[in-house]
Amino acid sequence: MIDQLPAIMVLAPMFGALMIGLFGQKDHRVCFPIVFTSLIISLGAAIGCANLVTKDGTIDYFMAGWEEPLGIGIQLRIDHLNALVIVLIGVATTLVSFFSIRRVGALDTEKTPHFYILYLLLCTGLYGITITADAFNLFVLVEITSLTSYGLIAMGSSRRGTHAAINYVLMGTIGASFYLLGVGYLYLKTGTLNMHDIQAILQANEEVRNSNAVIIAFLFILMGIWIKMAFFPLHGWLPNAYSYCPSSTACLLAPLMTKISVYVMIRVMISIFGLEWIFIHLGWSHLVVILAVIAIVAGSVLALAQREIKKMLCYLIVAEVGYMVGGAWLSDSNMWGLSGAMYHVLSDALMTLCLFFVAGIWSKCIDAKEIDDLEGVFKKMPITSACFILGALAMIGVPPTSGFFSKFYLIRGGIEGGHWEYVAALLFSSLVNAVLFFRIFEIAFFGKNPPEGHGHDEEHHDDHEDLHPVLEHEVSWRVTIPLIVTAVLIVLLGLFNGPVVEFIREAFPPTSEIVSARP
Amino acid sequence: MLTKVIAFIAVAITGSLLLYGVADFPSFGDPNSPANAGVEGGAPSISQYFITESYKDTKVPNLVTSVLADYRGYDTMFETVVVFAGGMAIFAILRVLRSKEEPPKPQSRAETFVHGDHNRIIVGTTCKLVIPVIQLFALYVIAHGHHSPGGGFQGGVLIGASFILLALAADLKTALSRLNEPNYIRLACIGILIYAGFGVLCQILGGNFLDYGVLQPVLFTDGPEMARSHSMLGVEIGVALTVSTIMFAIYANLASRGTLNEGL
Amino acid sequence: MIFSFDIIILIFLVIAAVISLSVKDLLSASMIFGIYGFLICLLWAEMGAVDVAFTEAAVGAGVSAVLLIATVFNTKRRSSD
Amino acid sequence: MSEFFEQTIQPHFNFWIYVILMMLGLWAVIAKKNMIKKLIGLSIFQTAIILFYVSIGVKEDATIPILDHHGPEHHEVVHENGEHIEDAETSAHPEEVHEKKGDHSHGDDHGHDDHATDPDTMANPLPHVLMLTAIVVGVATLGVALAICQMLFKEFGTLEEDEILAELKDSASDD
Amino acid sequence: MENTVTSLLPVLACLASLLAVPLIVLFRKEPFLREMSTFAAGILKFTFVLMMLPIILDGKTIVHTFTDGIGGINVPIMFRVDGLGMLFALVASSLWILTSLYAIGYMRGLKEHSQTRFFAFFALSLSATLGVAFAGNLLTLYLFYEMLSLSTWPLVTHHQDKEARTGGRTYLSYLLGTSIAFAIPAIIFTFVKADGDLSFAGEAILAGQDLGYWPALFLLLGFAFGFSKAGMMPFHSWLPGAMVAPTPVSALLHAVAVVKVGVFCVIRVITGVFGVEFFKDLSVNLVLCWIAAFTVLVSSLIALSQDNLKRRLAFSTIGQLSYIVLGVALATQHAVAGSMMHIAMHAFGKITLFFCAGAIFVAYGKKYISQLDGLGRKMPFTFGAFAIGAMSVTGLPPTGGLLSKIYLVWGAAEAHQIALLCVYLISSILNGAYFFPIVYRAFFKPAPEAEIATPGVKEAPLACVLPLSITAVGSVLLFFFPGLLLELTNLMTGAK
Repeated sequence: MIDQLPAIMVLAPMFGALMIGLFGQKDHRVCFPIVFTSLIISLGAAIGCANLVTKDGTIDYFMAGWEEPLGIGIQLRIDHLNALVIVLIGVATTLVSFFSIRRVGALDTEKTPHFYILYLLLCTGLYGITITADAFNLFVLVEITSLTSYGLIAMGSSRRGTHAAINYVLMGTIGASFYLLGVGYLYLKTGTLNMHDIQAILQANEEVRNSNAVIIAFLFILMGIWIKMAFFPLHGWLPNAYSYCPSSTACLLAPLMTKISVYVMIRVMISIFGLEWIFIHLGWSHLVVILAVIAIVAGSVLALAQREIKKMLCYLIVAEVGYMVGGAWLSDSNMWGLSGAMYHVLSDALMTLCLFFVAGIWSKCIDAKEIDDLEGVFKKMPITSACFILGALAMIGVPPTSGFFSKFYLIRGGIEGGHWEYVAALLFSSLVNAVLFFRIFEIAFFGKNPPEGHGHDEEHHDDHEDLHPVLEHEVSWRVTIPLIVTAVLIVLLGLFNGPVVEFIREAFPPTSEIVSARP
Repeated sequence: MLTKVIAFIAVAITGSLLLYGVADFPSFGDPNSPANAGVEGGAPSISQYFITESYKDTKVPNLVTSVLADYRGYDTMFETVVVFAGGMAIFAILRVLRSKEEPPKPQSRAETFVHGDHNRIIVGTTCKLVIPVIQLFALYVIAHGHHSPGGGFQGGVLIGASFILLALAADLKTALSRLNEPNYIRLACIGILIYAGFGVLCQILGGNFLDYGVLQPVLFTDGPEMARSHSMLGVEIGVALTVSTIMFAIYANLASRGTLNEGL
Repeated sequence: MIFSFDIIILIFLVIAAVISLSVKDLLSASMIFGIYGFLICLLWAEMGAVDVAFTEAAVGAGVSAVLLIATVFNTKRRSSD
Repeated sequence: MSEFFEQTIQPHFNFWIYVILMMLGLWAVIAKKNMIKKLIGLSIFQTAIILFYVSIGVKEDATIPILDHHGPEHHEVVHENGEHIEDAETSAHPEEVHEKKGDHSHGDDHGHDDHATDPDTMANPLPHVLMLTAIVVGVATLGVALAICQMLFKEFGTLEEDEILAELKDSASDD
Repeated sequence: MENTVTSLLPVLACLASLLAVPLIVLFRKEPFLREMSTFAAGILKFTFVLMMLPIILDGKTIVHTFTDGIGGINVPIMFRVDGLGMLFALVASSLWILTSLYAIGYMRGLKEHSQTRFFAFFALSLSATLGVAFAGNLLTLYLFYEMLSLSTWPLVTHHQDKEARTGGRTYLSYLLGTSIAFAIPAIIFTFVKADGDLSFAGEAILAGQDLGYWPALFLLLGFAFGFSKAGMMPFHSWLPGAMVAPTPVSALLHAVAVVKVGVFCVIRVITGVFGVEFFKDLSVNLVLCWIAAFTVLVSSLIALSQDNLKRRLAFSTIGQLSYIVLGVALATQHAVAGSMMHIAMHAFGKITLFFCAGAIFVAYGKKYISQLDGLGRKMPFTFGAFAIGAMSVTGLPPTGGLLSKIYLVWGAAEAHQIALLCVYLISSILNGAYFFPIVYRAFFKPAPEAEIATPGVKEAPLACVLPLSITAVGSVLLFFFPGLLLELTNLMTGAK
């Protein structure tokens, strides 16, 4: 049983989707229990796997039992790099599923089962992407997540949303195809598809390693993943796609999709090509970091120009992707950038989740889509607003939220790697975030047109009425509980940053390897 | 114009990069290329393993089938899931469930488009003759996938195509009366369930997911190899079920703009 | 695999692709895309990839073209480019 | 020129064509305004990648990756290339005979354990498997994209990107 | 080298007011209980601080670590109490009790809105202040520093009108902006330089590190400007802006907690990160000295021109804060001691002044100095206390301010910085110049015609007058009994 956990984790949501297809079409009430059960099973399996990784190290799972020679079957691998990512996926998808109960109502209710089928298949895809060790299998799973997310985004969208969706389809398919092409070049040079096998061959064979084809393969894999994660010049599809789709979709996709792509990039860098080759032989580090800097600055500036809440958050995602890509490429000798990027994957996913939850609640309950609509919302919805504040503080990078610590590690990496421009960009973006969110806080706290006179000069507000109308506007517990859990997780992840980062760092090659190879 | 220039530049850069990579490819058709024979000085490539060993492992002469359904069965399951997800996505996007929003049309636009005012005697009769043959052939393709080109996908697409043909020749309603909406979704689910069910059965019997070898006691075969061979057939049937229904579903939704009341 | 045959199909392939992309009538474009599919299926059969060829014949040339045509019917037939 | 052709292009002819096809597709996706055209471009782009993969698996003078039980084809191939037999040791010849016998009863796996096919005589099956998946993925993507196109048409009455963008701009300025 | 005691006391002291927050929210409909819980939390907190005092005076330090550092990357949340922290905690927690009392009187007297929110954030900010005081490493320090910035924002913008909004915006953008832009890089740079060590315990973090002149200078300026609560020019303008807050907030936070947290951080950085000796060896201290000296003079001059009483006090505060920074930057034994003492002395003096300003506003609704003519006769206690506070801030006997100024001047002389010594003296004269006219106006100028009609004494409510009297007396007492302060500062400077 225990050794089957990786397979159970991936398959449980898929079976859930099939069950909904079989039994959920007539009676929509069975949908949610099925969704919930399967996601909980997956979450449990994910936590189980993470636990095993902590105890025994890497778990390998060979599909269909084809182990020898390596690469004939499909291998799944859970190690220190992805153990936490799967737990993150489990937590996030479960929380969003709660949130989606109410949110689905905004869609065509007749399509509830289909929404959930897509939702669960997306979860399967995400789990699968995270733990697979096969380069081609990764492509298939990426396509599952892409197709389901195209469907989720386009269903129930507005005019803009539909246009955004077709752009997303085009960009997404090109991205996936580039990835596939890169894998093809690699396959042509190495004759295998298993990531670890490829790495072994590349390391053993210098001629292959330094051939044009492998370099081009890396470039195209990278480009494909960058398109998928909306790295700055390739980000065009993201803001519209995520801001004009239904809230529960946005809550699911925004935190997970880009972060998983970042994880995939790091996985490819570590498990296929090897850091030494990337940083020392290729030496693209400076170039990519500069691209990341541009992404951070541009994302922040564009976010500043938005009046719509969700769109602003989307541009912040673009900036955050810059953080992570930059961090992963810092090539500092102690891998702080890389560990910071990986930690930021977790922390940014939670932050984005929290903020998108709140944006979703606001747009539903008080019909607030633009920043100016938020007048006085703090008073109307204190719980939601408190969580929003927490998420925003994490985004700005205020301790003890996780956002602070991820920035801490990233900046440390930047300083050690000598990438001062990256450090400056991070700080700039923190400042911009501070401006952005305090602009919202101010409107939410004061209202747009505050009275000219002093509060106490007016007829005095009775204290007893002070918090009276509060819970009228507050939404149901099914929505607030996931929100609060997310907010608490942000703080917990921040407080336990040490163990978490220590755990992640187990995944990296011993630092001396890289250091000694450094020119 | 600007887009064209940008497109040209992007394409030129991408193309030259790709060609730069092509430059040190092994020449086309080289049996000793790394992909075919393994990296020089290293172990033989996995495809050599497939060619030399897979018959021993699975007793399936069509290597593509054995690699598809056994060695990389996990991929293939997800490939089926991709089809299913695609079908569901199209349904979610396009399907109009409140039909009152769509005013009924006096005459099918497509009908005038294709046929003018003629009735469909010739087309209808031809189809009546051809459809059973297609379906029969499809079943052959599925069942004989172990020995000849073909298998679940191809057969499934053929069955789906036969339904599409029915919808084209008669109209969508007729085709849907054979296979209505809740049912085709159910059938698609059952298809994947058959596939994944084999996998889970393997897990229950103590193997890894999709490790058909352990099914030997259940399938009453002589050895794990034949168990693999038989399971592959079962799996292909599952694939065919899903692919055929979803292909038809995609067509039905696209052709009727999601209303499912009139086809082309 | 026969080299000359290979070259001929490849060249036809490129021609079919160019025409299908440049013709202004979308229905024709879809049909030519179907032809493109059959050509490439032929190519694969010739390269020894029979299963791929079979699938491409059914999926690429058959279903894809039908889906394209269905959409063209339901939308506009003319395109500006 | 001819030297260039012989050394660079001829051995990689397929790869060159795939790049050309792919660039055609990519160009269409970026530069064409009509959505259907973009999607045709996308499909061409994807088939080009499939062509690339299949080209990887091609071996000169090799047959299809199905073990031969019924006889003549395989022999013919072997005969055509007389030197090939010598190169590849004793080839699959004796085993073929074996197989012919065992062919009729699959359950009977004894006697086949020593079966070994010379890998060089058979096309590489792995790219084929991968590309089966890719084709199916391609058609699913195409279907979803077409569905979204129909939605676009329903909402904008056109599939030309510039017209859609213009309309979006108008509606934005109305707000 | 030190005797350390592991104890939960600092944590409890910090938590006391944090735990009051739920109580305050819970009793939002029972003003009496709500205020009692504030009060009780204040006393409890003070008790905890007092309980630690004997241990500290024994020359020990109290430490409490939350998580263990793993592999040297994890910087734990750590509390550590030493003389400096103790001194600051004593001042802050004792003054909180008085301020609570004052706030109750003030808020009730003016029938302010949203009192629950006010008290809740008030308690929260006090927790943050003590957290800063007891922080055992740079990270903890920064954490509570930011917590303080954020928890005081609702207090500053309490009135929720346009003015409050502008003030609040300035307040936060300065504090957060500088801390993100300067303090974080400085902290991380230190972290990288010191190889993962941020703890204040033991040797100073960077002592003995190979640090060039320019990196050291940038690091120093990063800290000095990053902790912009210290009000160094050019990042001072949040302080006058924040004066839109209700007076108890201005009093406690902007005369005591917030600004003192700023200088406290600077002192911590110089003593704990650089180490006084090393700091002097790097010879970057003069740059900081001159920035501080500039701030002292300029802010005193600006204060002279302010008519709004609270704004004048605010600029005075900016000047006094730079006294403290200047003292530390001089890096001589007596100057540092003087700085530390000045934290306490100035706190008592300035809070008295703010209380007075608030009391005047409660009783007569007057904000401007030009309106104060003759008011001293109506509010003798208030203006008496005001005079004492002014004397203390200016540094006149018999108030505590004199002692700290003597130490500071002594320190300047010790460092042979005659110019800086002159700065101290000149600015003291300026202090007198902007305070005593107020006292003079209040007592000796005739009241305007309209107000003569209501003669007799009419003070603000007792809850307002009592605290300001106590702090005024406190200022005087500190002159006569400075023993405790001296002992605590000596613990830090190592003097016998």
